Formats: sequence, C-alpha cells, structure tokens
Amino acid sequence: MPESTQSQLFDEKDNIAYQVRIEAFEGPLALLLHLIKKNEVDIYNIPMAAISRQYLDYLDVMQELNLDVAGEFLVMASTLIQIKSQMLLPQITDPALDDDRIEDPRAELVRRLLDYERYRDASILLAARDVLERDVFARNFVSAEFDAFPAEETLPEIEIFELVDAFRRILAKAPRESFHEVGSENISIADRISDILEFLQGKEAVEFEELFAGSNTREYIVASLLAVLELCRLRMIRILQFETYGRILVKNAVIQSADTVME
Amino acid sequence: MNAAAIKKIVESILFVVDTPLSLDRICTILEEFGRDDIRMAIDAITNDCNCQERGIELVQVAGGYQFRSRPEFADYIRRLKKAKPARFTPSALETLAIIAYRQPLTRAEIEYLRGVDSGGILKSLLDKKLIRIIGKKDIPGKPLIYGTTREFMETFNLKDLASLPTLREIEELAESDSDDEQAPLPLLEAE
Amino acid sequence: MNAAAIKKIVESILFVVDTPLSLDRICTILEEFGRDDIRMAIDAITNDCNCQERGIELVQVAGGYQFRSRPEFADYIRRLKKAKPARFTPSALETLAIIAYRQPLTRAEIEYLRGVDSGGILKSLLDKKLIRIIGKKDIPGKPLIYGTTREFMETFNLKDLASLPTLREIEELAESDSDDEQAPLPLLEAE
Repeated sequence: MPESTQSQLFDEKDNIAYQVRIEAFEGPLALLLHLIKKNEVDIYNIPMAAISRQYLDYLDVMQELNLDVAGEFLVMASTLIQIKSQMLLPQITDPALDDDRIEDPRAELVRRLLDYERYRDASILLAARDVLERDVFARNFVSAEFDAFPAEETLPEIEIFELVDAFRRILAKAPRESFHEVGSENISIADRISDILEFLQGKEAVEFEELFAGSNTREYIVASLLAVLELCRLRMIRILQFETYGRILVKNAVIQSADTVME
Repeated sequence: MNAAAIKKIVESILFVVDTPLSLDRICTILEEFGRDDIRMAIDAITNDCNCQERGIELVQVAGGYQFRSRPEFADYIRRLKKAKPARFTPSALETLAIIAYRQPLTRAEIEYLRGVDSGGILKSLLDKKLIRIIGKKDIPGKPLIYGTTREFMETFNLKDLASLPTLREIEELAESDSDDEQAPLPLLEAE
Repeated sequence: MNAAAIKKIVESILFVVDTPLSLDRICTILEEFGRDDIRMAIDAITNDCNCQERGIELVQVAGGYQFRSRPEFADYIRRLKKAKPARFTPSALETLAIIAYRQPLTRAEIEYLRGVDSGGILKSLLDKKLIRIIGKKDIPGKPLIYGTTREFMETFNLKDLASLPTLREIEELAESDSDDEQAPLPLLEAE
C-alpha cells in the first residue's frame, strides 16, 4: 500500500529527495489509473464510490505529509464526487430511447483515462528507444576538413522560439526605461506600421481614412491608429490638415532612397 | 564513375557533417551521379557496416542518413564523454509523446490529456529544441500550437514521425504485459 | 574478448570524438584490454580503411589517431558546405529579435538595448535579407530605420508579424508552477 511505503520513507527525515519522489504521480489521471489497476476493476465499469474514497484518502495522506497537493488533484476530486452523485440519482430515461443510449456519467473520465494511459505507454516506449547521447552516439561536430572551407551565406535555420526567447533575455538585462510602451503585446501594431509605410511608399500623400480601409474591425482600427501615432512620434510620417474639419492628409516623412547604404 | 567510387564519396560526406543527410540532399550535392546509384551506394554502406567488423552503423533518422555508434558500445563511449546524457522526466516524456502523436496542438489540449499544468515542461522542451512553436491556432485567443522538431527525431532515433509505433500497437503491447509497465513510479514498485 | 570485438569498440570510440586520441588515452579508456590488442585493432582499422572501398581513413595526427575524409573527396565536401544552412550567432539572433519585436527602430535604439556596437551584425542581417532599411528618420543625423523583411516572415513561416509569439506567452510558460524539475526518470537512472 502507498501509505505504508510513505511512512517508511518518511522515517528517514533527513532524506529530502524522497519527499519529492513521493508525489511521483504525474497527475490525477495517473493516480486514478493506479487505483483502478490496484483494485483490479474494469476501467469501463469503475466502482465510483470505492475509487473516489481511495483517491480522497490518498490526497489526505499527501496533505498530512504537508505535500503540496496540486490544484489539479483537487479538481479531479470534485469531478469524482460529482460523477458519484450523478450515478446515485435515478436515471431519467426517455422511453423512446434504448437504455444504453444514455451516456454513462463516467464516460468522459474513462475516455480521458484511456487516452492518458495510451500516451503514457507511448512515452515509456519512447524512453526505451536508442536515445542519442545515451545509447548511441553520432558525430555531433563537423570535421576539420569540412570546416576548412569558407562558409557560404545561406539562410539560417532558427526556430521562432529562439527569437522570442532571445528578446526575452535582452529585456531581462536591458536598461529599465526601455520597458515602456510598444510592448510585444502590440505586435499587430508593428504589422500596421509596416503596411502603412509600404502603402505610403512612392505616394505624395494619402487621405487619413485610406489607412483604415483594410478592415473595419475594432482591433484593426485601434491598431492602425496606434501605428499612425507611433509613426508620428518616430517622425516617419506627417499629418496635415489645412482647415478645421477638413481633409486629413498623411505624408511620408521618411527619406526614401533606393541606394540607402549602411552608415 | 563506378559504384565503388560513388560509395566512397557518399561515405566521406556522411562522415564530415554533424546532422543526418537526406537522400535528396545527397543527390543535390552529388549532382553528377544518378539517384539510383546513390541509393545503391547508401545500401552498400549500410550493408558493409552490418556485415564487416564495424563499431558503427548507418541509420535512417530524421528523414536522412547518419552514422551512429552501435548501442552495445555505449558504455565505452560514455567513459570518454564528459557530458552526462540528457535525462528525461516522466512528465517530459509524457508531454513529448502527446505532442508527437497529436501535433499540432495547443497547451490547453496537452493539459487536458495530461490532466496537469504543463507550461514549465513546454518551456523546457522548447529550450532543448525537442518541440517547436509552429504558429497560432485560428480560434479565439489565438493560442500557440506546438509540434516536434528534427532534433526530437534525432534524439529518439526515429526515421520519421510515421515510424512511431501506432497507438493501437501500444495498446496491444500494454495488454500483453499490463502491470509491469507501471515500474517507473517508485511508489508502485514498492508494493 | 576477441580481436574483432576490440576492433569494433575502438572504431566506435574513434568515430564519435572530435579530437585525435593517443594510444595511451585509448588504453586508459579501454582499461580491460591489453595495449597490444588495442594496437592491433588500430592497425586493422587503418588497413580496412585503405583496402576496402572506404571514403575515410584513420590517420596519425598530433600524437593520436583520428578518422578523416580522404583528401581526394575535398571537392564534394566543399559543395556540401556550400549547401549547409548557416548557424546563427547569439548576437545575430539577439539583434534580429530586437528588430522583429521593436520595429521600426534605429541602430542607436538597437545598441541601447544590446549595450554593444551592432553595425557589423546589421550589415550581415541585411546581406541575408532578413532585415531591411525602411527609411531615414527625420531627426538630426538622419539615422536609418530598420525593420524585418518578407524573407524573414518566410524563414519563420509567419503569416504576419502578429503571429510572432508574444513575450507574455513565453513568460506564461516559464512562470507556470510545475513539477518538471522533479526527480529524473528512474528508468534512466538505473544504468
């Protein structure tokens, strides 16, 4: 029984490592599967009363041992109780339907348990493969003969996660005041800035309204307006109005030149 | 050029790089040789490694070919390598398996299947490049969607995703030896 | 252990390391085998590489033994290098990330965030067409303004800039309080 194992382990009070291991159930589904296996019951016909009681007993033990019971275990506990009480209620049967067409209150739980078990088994098979750098080794470096040739400029292989993670690290060490506005949350504003600049390219001036013509969703309009304001702040566009309530014109203030080079 | 010469060339290029090379890639590089000749060279090398007294083999992994040491010599090689091999926690393996079989999928979908919060694990798998952000799902909230990487296939010695055992195969396997599969949890072992 | 087995082990070790290994070193690693047996294994491998149809050879270099591709195949290896995607340096990645998330911005703004001169990196990102000059800012000094390109979107398979994952999305993963750092998988520990 888990209980006896636990008290035995916890006699060794100085062994902190065991405290971590003891909650080795990956989650409520793993614990439930364990209880079903231990009781040798049919997963398609789970005796809810017995299993819920054992599940709650386990949580009690964890709490008594001052282990942090993750929220997910508690959510599952309430699900179990809910299912149990649903099963106690008399089934309201529609005479027009066959009895077995009424969904068993346990059905979703059973589906989840079976799914979970399948992926857990898959994960065990995964770990049993010939893992690189553990069971098999490859040349994880290029040979000197290969390195001797000059590198050609080709497009690099990078993952988008590396990009956002790099940015996160920069912000973590960047000077404080750089945290203001133009947060990455406003990234669609960056899209609009880019589009607006493209739209303005080669044009003398455009009507303010034209910048909002792409879509009429609230989000788009707000992003467009913020993009226009940001471009003004950066002095990349100018906004002109010659008379009160008159036409508003947007002018490209960026000096375009085809042969722009690096400073 | 004769078959022996092509075989030598193919071996030399497979040897010098640090990643598996696909047949397509090899054919592009060795443009003057026919695809069939190159395929035959690869088969011949594979065969040589298996039949001669060799410590390495040519394996099909992550959509390409790569020389790898034979698993039976892992102990000797580990003595030489200082770095400890990557260890995977059960949570990491569970999450990887779910992503491998169900990709592309969102964090919420993963957490529904696992029944527990998986943010930290996703971050650590991203850091290890075993999974990647594929994009955003076109549903309200635009959640990120995840998939496995080439490194995942390289790490777990998979030719491609289709060579993962099917879930039905796993079920059959689990039925044949049901209870021993529980071993990884110390609590269960102690019964 | 017989000569064939020792030969296989020696080959696998020499194959997976990036430095030449001296006879002494190999003997230390394979302590259970005799020096003469190991020397014979090395000789046999050298001989195999020379007599069989092989693209690599075992050479003596810097006081040790190392596998090398045969020099006559250098041209094919050069082609392979040409076709290999470049590795991104951390500084290039940082700079690209800043531009992607904060565009449009000037070099001075990039350098303020990075804390170092970034001219060379900007040049190389421009060459790779991952960033572009959007224009000049109309302030004294008329600094250039940078943004990302269509190629950037293609490289990352992005529909638009809004599909870039946000910082918050990544932070949510990192923050999530989970047990992923718990004890390693007992299965793996048991080695």
